[in-house]
Amino acid sequence: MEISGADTAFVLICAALVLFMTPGLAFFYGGMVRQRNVLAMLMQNFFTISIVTTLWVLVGFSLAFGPDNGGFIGGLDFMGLKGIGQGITENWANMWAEGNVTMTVPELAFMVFQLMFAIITPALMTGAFAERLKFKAYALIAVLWSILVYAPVAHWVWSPNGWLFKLGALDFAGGTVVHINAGIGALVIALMVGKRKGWPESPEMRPHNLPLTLLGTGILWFGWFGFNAGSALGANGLAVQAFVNTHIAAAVGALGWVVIEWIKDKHPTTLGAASGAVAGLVAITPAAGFVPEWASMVIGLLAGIVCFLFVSVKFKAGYDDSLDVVAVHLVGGILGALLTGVFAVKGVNALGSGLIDGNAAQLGKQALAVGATLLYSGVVTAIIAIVVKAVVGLRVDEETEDVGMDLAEHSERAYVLD
Amino acid sequence: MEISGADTAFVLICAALVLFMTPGLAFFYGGMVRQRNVLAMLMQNFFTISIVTTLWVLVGFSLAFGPDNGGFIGGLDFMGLKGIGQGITENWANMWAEGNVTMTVPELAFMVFQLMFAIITPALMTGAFAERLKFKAYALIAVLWSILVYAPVAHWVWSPNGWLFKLGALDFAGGTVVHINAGIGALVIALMVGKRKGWPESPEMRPHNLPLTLLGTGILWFGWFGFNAGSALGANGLAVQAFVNTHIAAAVGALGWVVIEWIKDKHPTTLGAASGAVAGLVAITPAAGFVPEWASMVIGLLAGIVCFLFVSVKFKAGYDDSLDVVAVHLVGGILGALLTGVFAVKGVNALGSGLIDGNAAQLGKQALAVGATLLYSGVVTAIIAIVVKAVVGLRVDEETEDVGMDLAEHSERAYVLD
Amino acid sequence: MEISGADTAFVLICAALVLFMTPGLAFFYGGMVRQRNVLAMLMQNFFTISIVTTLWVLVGFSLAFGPDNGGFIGGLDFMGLKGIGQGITENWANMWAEGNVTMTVPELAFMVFQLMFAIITPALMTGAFAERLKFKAYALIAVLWSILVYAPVAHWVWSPNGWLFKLGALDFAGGTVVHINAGIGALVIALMVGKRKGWPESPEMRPHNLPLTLLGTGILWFGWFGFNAGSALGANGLAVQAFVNTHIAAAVGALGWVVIEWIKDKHPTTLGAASGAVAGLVAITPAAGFVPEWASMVIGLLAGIVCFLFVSVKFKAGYDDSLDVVAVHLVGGILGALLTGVFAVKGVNALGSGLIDGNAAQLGKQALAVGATLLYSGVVTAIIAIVVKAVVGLRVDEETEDVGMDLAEHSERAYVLD
Amino acid sequence: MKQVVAVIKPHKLDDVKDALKEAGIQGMTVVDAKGFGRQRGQTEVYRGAEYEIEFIPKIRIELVVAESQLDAAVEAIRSAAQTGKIGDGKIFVIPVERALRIRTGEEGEDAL
Amino acid sequence: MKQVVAVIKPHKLDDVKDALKEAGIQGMTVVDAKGFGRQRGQTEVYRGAEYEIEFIPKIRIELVVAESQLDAAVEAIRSAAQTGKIGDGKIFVIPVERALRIRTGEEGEDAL
Amino acid sequence: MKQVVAVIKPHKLDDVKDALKEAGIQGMTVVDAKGFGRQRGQTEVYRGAEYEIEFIPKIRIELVVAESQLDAAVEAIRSAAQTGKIGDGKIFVIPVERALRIRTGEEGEDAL
Ligand SMILES: Nc1ncnc2c1ncn2[C@@H]1O[C@H](COP(=O)(O)OP(=O)(O)O)[C@@H](O)[C@H]1O
Ligand SMILES: Nc1ncnc2c1ncn2[C@@H]1O[C@H](COP(=O)(O)OP(=O)(O)O)[C@@H](O)[C@H]1O
Ligand SMILES: Nc1ncnc2c1ncn2[C@@H]1O[C@H](COP(=O)(O)OP(=O)(O)O)[C@@H](O)[C@H]1O
Repeated sequence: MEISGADTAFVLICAALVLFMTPGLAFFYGGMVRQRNVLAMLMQNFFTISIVTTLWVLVGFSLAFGPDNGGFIGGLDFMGLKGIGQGITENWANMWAEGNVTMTVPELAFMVFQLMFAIITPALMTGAFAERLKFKAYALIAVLWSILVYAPVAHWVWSPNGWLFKLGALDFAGGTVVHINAGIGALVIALMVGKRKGWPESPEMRPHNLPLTLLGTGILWFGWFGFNAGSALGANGLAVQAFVNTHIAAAVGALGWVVIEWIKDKHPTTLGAASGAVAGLVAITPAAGFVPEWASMVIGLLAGIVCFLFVSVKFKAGYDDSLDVVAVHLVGGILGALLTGVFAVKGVNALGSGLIDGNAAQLGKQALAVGATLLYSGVVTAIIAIVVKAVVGLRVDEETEDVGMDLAEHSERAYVLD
Repeated sequence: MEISGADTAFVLICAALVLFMTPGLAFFYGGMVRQRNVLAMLMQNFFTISIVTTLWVLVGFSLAFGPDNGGFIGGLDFMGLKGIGQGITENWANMWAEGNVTMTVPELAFMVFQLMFAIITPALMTGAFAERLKFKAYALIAVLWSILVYAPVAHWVWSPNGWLFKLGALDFAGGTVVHINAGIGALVIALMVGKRKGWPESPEMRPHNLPLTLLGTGILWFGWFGFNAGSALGANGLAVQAFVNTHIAAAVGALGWVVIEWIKDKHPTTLGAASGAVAGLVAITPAAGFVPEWASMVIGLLAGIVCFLFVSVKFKAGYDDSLDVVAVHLVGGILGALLTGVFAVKGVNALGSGLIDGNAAQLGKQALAVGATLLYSGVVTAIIAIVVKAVVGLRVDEETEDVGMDLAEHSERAYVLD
Repeated sequence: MEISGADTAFVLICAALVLFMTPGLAFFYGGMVRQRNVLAMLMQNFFTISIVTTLWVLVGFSLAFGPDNGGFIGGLDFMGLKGIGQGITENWANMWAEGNVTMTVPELAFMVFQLMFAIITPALMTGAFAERLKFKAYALIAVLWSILVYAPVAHWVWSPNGWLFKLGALDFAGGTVVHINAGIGALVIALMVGKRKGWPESPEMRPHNLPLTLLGTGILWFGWFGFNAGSALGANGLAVQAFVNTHIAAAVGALGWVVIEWIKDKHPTTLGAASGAVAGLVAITPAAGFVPEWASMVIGLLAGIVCFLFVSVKFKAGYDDSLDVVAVHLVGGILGALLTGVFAVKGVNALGSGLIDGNAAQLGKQALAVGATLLYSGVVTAIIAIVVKAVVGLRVDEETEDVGMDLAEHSERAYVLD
Repeated sequence: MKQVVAVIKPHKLDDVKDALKEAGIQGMTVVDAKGFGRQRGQTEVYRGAEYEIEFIPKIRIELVVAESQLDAAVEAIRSAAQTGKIGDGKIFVIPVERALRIRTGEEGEDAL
Repeated sequence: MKQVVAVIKPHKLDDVKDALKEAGIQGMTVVDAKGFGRQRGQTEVYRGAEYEIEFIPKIRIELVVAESQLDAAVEAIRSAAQTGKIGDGKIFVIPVERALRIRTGEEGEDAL
Repeated sequence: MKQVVAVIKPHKLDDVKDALKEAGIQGMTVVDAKGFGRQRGQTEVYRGAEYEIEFIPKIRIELVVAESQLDAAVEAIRSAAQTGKIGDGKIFVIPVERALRIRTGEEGEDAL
C-alpha cells in the first residue's frame, strides 16, 4: 500500500515532539523537588526512555498491537519488530481495516509514535513517589509495569481488536491509556512507599527551581501538539482540530487554575499557571479529536479548577503524592475521559458522539473504560510493587533521604556553584 | 476546496514552533532580570498565552480576519470561531481570493497559526517594563491591547481587505504587526510606569542567569523558523527562501553585534551574541519572503550594529526600558520594514519589489505602514495605560520592588538552593 | 523539476531541528564545565553558528557541493549561493543524477540543511579544549577549520563526485564528516593547548550544573531525529527507518553506559545516561539509514560500553580532553563507521550492504574512509592550530584560568544569585 | 553577652531552631557552609572519575545571647543537633563587647 | 582592634558599603545569610500549600577596624541600614587579638 | 583557644586546606563570601552598560585552634594563600571561651 509523504512527515515530527516531552517532564518534575533530589528525578525520567524503548522493540509493541488475543492482549507475532517495516503490508492494513482505520504511514512510523507514548506513561508516575523511591526499585517497576500494565491497556483501547476499542470507548490520545493508567499506578506506589520524612509540615518541601519547572511546562506544551494532533496519524483536518483543541484547553486550564487560586490563596502563581496548563492538556487528551473548540474551553476550565481543588485532598487523606500526579493526571484524566462522552459530536469526528449529541450511552462507555483502567492498573501495579518490595525494597534509607538521593544513589551533585 | 496535506503538516508544525517561542521569550527575558523578579517575568509571558488564546477564540480572530469594515477592522462574523472549520469553505476561499491569496490549509490551521503571533506580540512588551509593573495591571493591559491594538493592526496588514494590505505595504511575517507594534507599546508603558528604583546606577541591575537567557535565545531562533517560513503558509519554495533568510540574518545579526561591541567595549559577550541574533531575527521578519540571501546578510548586519548602538540611547534619554525592547524590537522592526522596501525583488517573490528592483515607491509605502503603526499603537497604548492606571494602578510599591515581585506578587521563590 | 511539498516540509523542519542541536550542545557542554567558564562555553558554540553560516553562504557550500575538482573539493561556481534557488534546476538535478540521487526539495533547502551540519561539527570540538582556549583563537580556528577541513571532507563523502562517495563508503548522516572529523580535530587542539591548571587532580573540575547538561541531552536527542531522519532528504520509508534506528541506539546507548558504570563504579549516574545516549547517537549516525533495528540495538549498546571504557584512557595517556570529545565522538564515530560496514543490509537500503550481507569489502571501504578522515583532519587541524598559535596564541593566561573565562574574556558573570 | 557559633548538619536546622525558640532565644543568623573535619564526604563520580569531596555541606548558626541564656542556648543546640554520628559539628562561644539593634539603636541585651 | 558583625537587609548593602567608605573603612567581607528574628517572613504558596518561611534573606557584613574607627563604623552601618521597620538587623562588636595581611605579612592595624 | 578567620582567594582554598592539614589542623568551616577592599573587581559589561563590581568573590575560612597551634595555623594559611598580588586577603584572630563537640559533648581543646 502507498504511504503518504505528508502524513509520514507529520507523524515523524510528532513522534519527535512526543519524545521531547519526557525530558520536558523531567524538568517539570525536577524543578519541583528539593535540590538534593533533582538528579534522581531526572534520572528516573531519562532512564525510562532506555528501559521502555528496549522492551517495546523486543516485546511491548507486539503485546500492544500484535494480532489479538480475546481483546485483552496482542500476540507475540511482532516480537523484535518482526514484519514491521518501512512500508505498509497487506497484513498490517487488513488488521486495521477491521477497526475501520486506514493507515497511511509506514508501520515503523506508527510503531515509533506509539513507543513515545509508552515511554512517557510510566515516567508520569515518577512525580508521585519522588524523593524516596530507590532507583533500583523504579527501574524494576518500569520494566514490569510497561509490560504488564501499559501494553495490555494500550491494546484494549487502541488496537482495532481491543475490547474497549470495539465497545466504542473514545480515547483520542490517551486519557485512559496514559493519564488514568499512570495516575492510579502512581497513587498505589506512593501509598506503598509511604510519606517523605517531614511531610507535610517541613517548609523544606518547596520547589527548588521553578524556572526549570516552567521550562518543562513549555516543552510539554510544545510536545503535546505532537501527542494529540499526531494521534490523527495524518496531516488532515482532524489533526488541525486536535491541535486547536489542545492549545485552547492548555491555555484555559492555566487560566482556570490561576483564577481560582488567586481567589482562594490571594496570589496568582507561576506554578499554578504551569500546573493548570498541564491539567488542561491532560483533560483534553482523550477529547482532542472529538469535541468542538468551545467544549475544549469548558474542559480546560474545569480541569484547571477541579485539579487545583483536588490537590488539597492529599493533605486531608494523608497520602504523600509528592508532585500531585493524582490531582493532575488521575483526576484530570478521568475528567477528560468522561467529558469526552459528554461533548463529542459527529460534526467534529464521525467516529464519536456524546451526550450533547444525543448519545447518552457514550458516557456509560467512557465510565466503563475509566473503571476498567482504574481496576486493572490499580491491582496489577500493587502486585508489581509488592514483588519489587520483596526483591529489592522500595524505599531509600533515612540517611539517604537526609543527604539526598543525588549523592547517595547517583554519586552526583546537581549544582556546584562558587 | 481541497486542503494540501504537506502544507497542513508544515503550518501545524510551524504553529507549534511559534507557540514555543513564548516560553523561549520568557527565558530570554527571565534570565536578564534580577533573581527576585524572574518568576514575575515568566508569569507575565506564560499568562499571556492564556489571556490571548481565550480572547482570540472569542473575538480577536474575528476582529483581525473577519469580513472587512472599511479596511480598518474585521467584523464579528467569526466570533467564537463560528464557521471556521477543518476544511476550506467557499466563503473563506473567496475572501482570500480578493487579495489574490490561495489558501491550502484548513481554516482552523490558519486561525491557530495566527493565534501564536497574537500571543507573542504583547509578550514582547514585558521586557520593557520588567521588574515593576503590577501583575494585575499587566493582565489588564494584555486584555485590552490584544483587542484594541493587535487585532486592528493585524487586520490592516494581513487581512486581504486591510488598508495596508491593499496599499501594497509588505510585511512578510510581522515587522509592523508584531515588532513595531509591540516596540512602541512597550516604550509608552515603560515611560508611564517610570524607572526602576536605583536605575541606572545600581550594579544590581545585572542579568541573574545568562544561561537561561541563552536558552531563550536558542528556543527563539528555533521557533522563528516557524514564524517566518510558516508565513508562506505552505511547504514551498517561498517557505524555503524565508527559512534561509531568517537563519542568515540571525547569524549575521549576532556577528554584527559582537564585533561592534568587541571594538567599542573591548569584549565580545554572550549576551551580545544573543541580542544580535534576536535583532537580526526581528529585522528579517518583514523581509524574509521578499529579499535575496545577500540582502539578508546586509539586513542582519545592520540590525546587529544599529540595535547595539541604540541601546545607549535609553541612558541618555533617561527612559528605563529594562530589557531593551525599544532598541531591539522597535528599532529592529523599523529597520526591517524599511529595508524590505529597499531589497525586495520580484525574482524572489512576485508580490513585492523594492528600491533596488526599480520601485522606489515601495519605500514610501513601507514608511507609511511604519508611521501608521507607530501612531496608532502609540496612542491607543497610552490610553490603555491611563485607564489601567486609574483602575488598578500600574506600579508595585517600593517594598515590593525591594523584596522582589516573585515573593510579593506571586508568593513564590524562584530558587531554593541549599 | 517538480519539488515535493511533503519532502520540503520534512527537510525544512529537520533543518530547524538540527540548528536547535547547537544550542543543545552548548548546554550539554556548558553544564559540565566549572561555573566560571560556562558562558565562554556557550559563546563558543553560539558564535560558531554566526561564523559558519557566514562562510557557508559565501564559499563553504560551494566548496562542499559545487562542481567537482578531482573528487577532492567543489568548485567556486556556487559562491554566494549563486544559482542556488527556490526550485530544482536541471543543472542541479543532473549533478546529483551522476550519483544516482534524485532531489525532491529546493536547492536552498538542501543548502540550509547541510549548513546546519557544517555548524555543529566545529562546535563539537569545543568540549575538548574547554576552559582554556582563548575566544579569539577559537574564532580563528572555526573560520579556518570550517573551510579547510569541513568543506573538503563533506565533499569527499556526500558530493556525488566526492572520492569516498564514488568509492562507495557509507556514511548516512555524518559518522566520518561530522564525528570523526570533529573528534580528531578536537584531540589535536586539546593536545596543543595543553592541560588545564590542576587537571586531573583538582576536585574543582566537576560539572557545575548537571540539569543544564541534561537539558542539552534532551535537545540533542530531539534534534538528532532531524539530523539522521532528515538525511533521507524526504519523508519516506527510509527516513522512518533512520528515525527508529536513531532512537533505539540512543536509548540503548544510555542503557549500556549506565549498566557498565553501575557495575564498575557502583552507581548509575545521570551524566552517564546522558553520555551514553549521545554515544549511541554518534555511533548510529553513519548507520541510521542502512541497518535493521536489531543492529541499532547492538550498535547503541557497544557505543555505550566502549565509549565509557575509553574515557579513562585520557587519564592514563595524560591528555586533557575536558569533556570527552575523543571518547564520545571520535571513538563513537569510528565504531559507528565500521559497524555500518558490518551491519548494512540491502533489505534496509538498496544502496548499502555490509559484512553480514555477504559484502566483506564494505568494511575495508569504511576503514579507508575512517583512515582518510583521521589523517586529513588530524594534519590540517594541527597546521591550523600552529598558525593560530603564532598569530593570536592559543591559551588564556593563568590568571584568566583562575578567575574564569567568563569574566576575563567576556566581562560577564553567568549567575548573579542573591 | 556571648556569641554562640554552631556548625551543624543541614537537615538539623529546623530542629535546632525549634529548640532555641523553646529556650527563649529570639534571633539567630545562619549561613550555608562547607565543613572539613573527621567526617568523610560522599564520593562523587563523573564519567568514571572519582572525586573524594573533603568539604561537606553544613549550616553555620550564629547567635548573640545574654550571659544568662548562654547555657540554655548551648544545651538546646547540642541536644537538637546531636545524631551521635560523626560530623555532628561544634559549638563555639566567643565574647561580645557590644550589641546594637539597628532599627531602634537600643544597645546591650535589649538589642538581642 | 574590633570585629564588627552586622546583619542587614539585602537591599541596604550598597548604602552601607557607601557609608563605610565615607567613614574611611577600607575593607569588609560579606556573606549571604538567612535571619531568624521578630520579623515575619513572606508566606510562600505552592499549589495551595502555604509555607511560613521563618528564615529571611539577610546580608552578614564583617569588618575588622581599629579601636579608633569603631564608633564611626558602627554609626555608619546603623544610619545607612536603618529603615525603621522591623528586621533592620543587628550590629555586634567582638574583640580581635591579631590581624594579618596575607599579601605582605603586615600585622596589626596596618593589616586592615 | 582562638578562632582564626581568614579571607582568601577562592582558587587558593585547596592549597590552604592542604597546608592546614599538614600543620595538624583537623577541622575548619568555610563559606562563600564577597570581599570589598583595595583590589579592583573585574568590570562587567551587559549590552554596553559597564558595571564596576566592588565585591569580589572570596572564601571565608574559620577554624578554632588550641593556643599551641595558633601560630602554625596562621603561618600555614599565610604561606599557602599568598600570591603576592593585591587581594590575597586577611587573617584575624579572635578569642574563644568555650568549644564543644556536639556528637560527644566533649569540651575545650578535646572538642576541636
Ligand atoms: N577546629 C574547627 N574549627 C571550626 N570548625 C570546625 C573545626 N572542627 C570541625 N569543624 C566543623 O565541624 C564539622 C564537623 O566536624 P567533624 O570533625 O567532621 O566531626 P565531629 O563534629 O563529629 O567532631 C566540620 O565539618 C567543620 O565544619
Ligand atoms: N540574637 C541574635 N543573634 C544573631 N543574630 C540575630 C539575633 N537576633 C536577631 N538577629 C538577626 O537580626 C535580624 C533581624 O532581627 P529581627 O528580630 O527580625 O528584627 P530587628 O532587627 O528589628 O530587631 C534577624 O533576621 C537575624 O538575622
Ligand atoms: N577590615 C577588613 N575587615 C574584614 N575583611 C577585610 C577587611 N579588609 C579587607 N578585607 C577582606 O580582605 C579582602 C582583600 O583585601 P584587599 O584590600 O582587597 O587586599 P589585600 O588583602 O591585599 O589587603 C577583601 O576583599 C575583604 O574580603
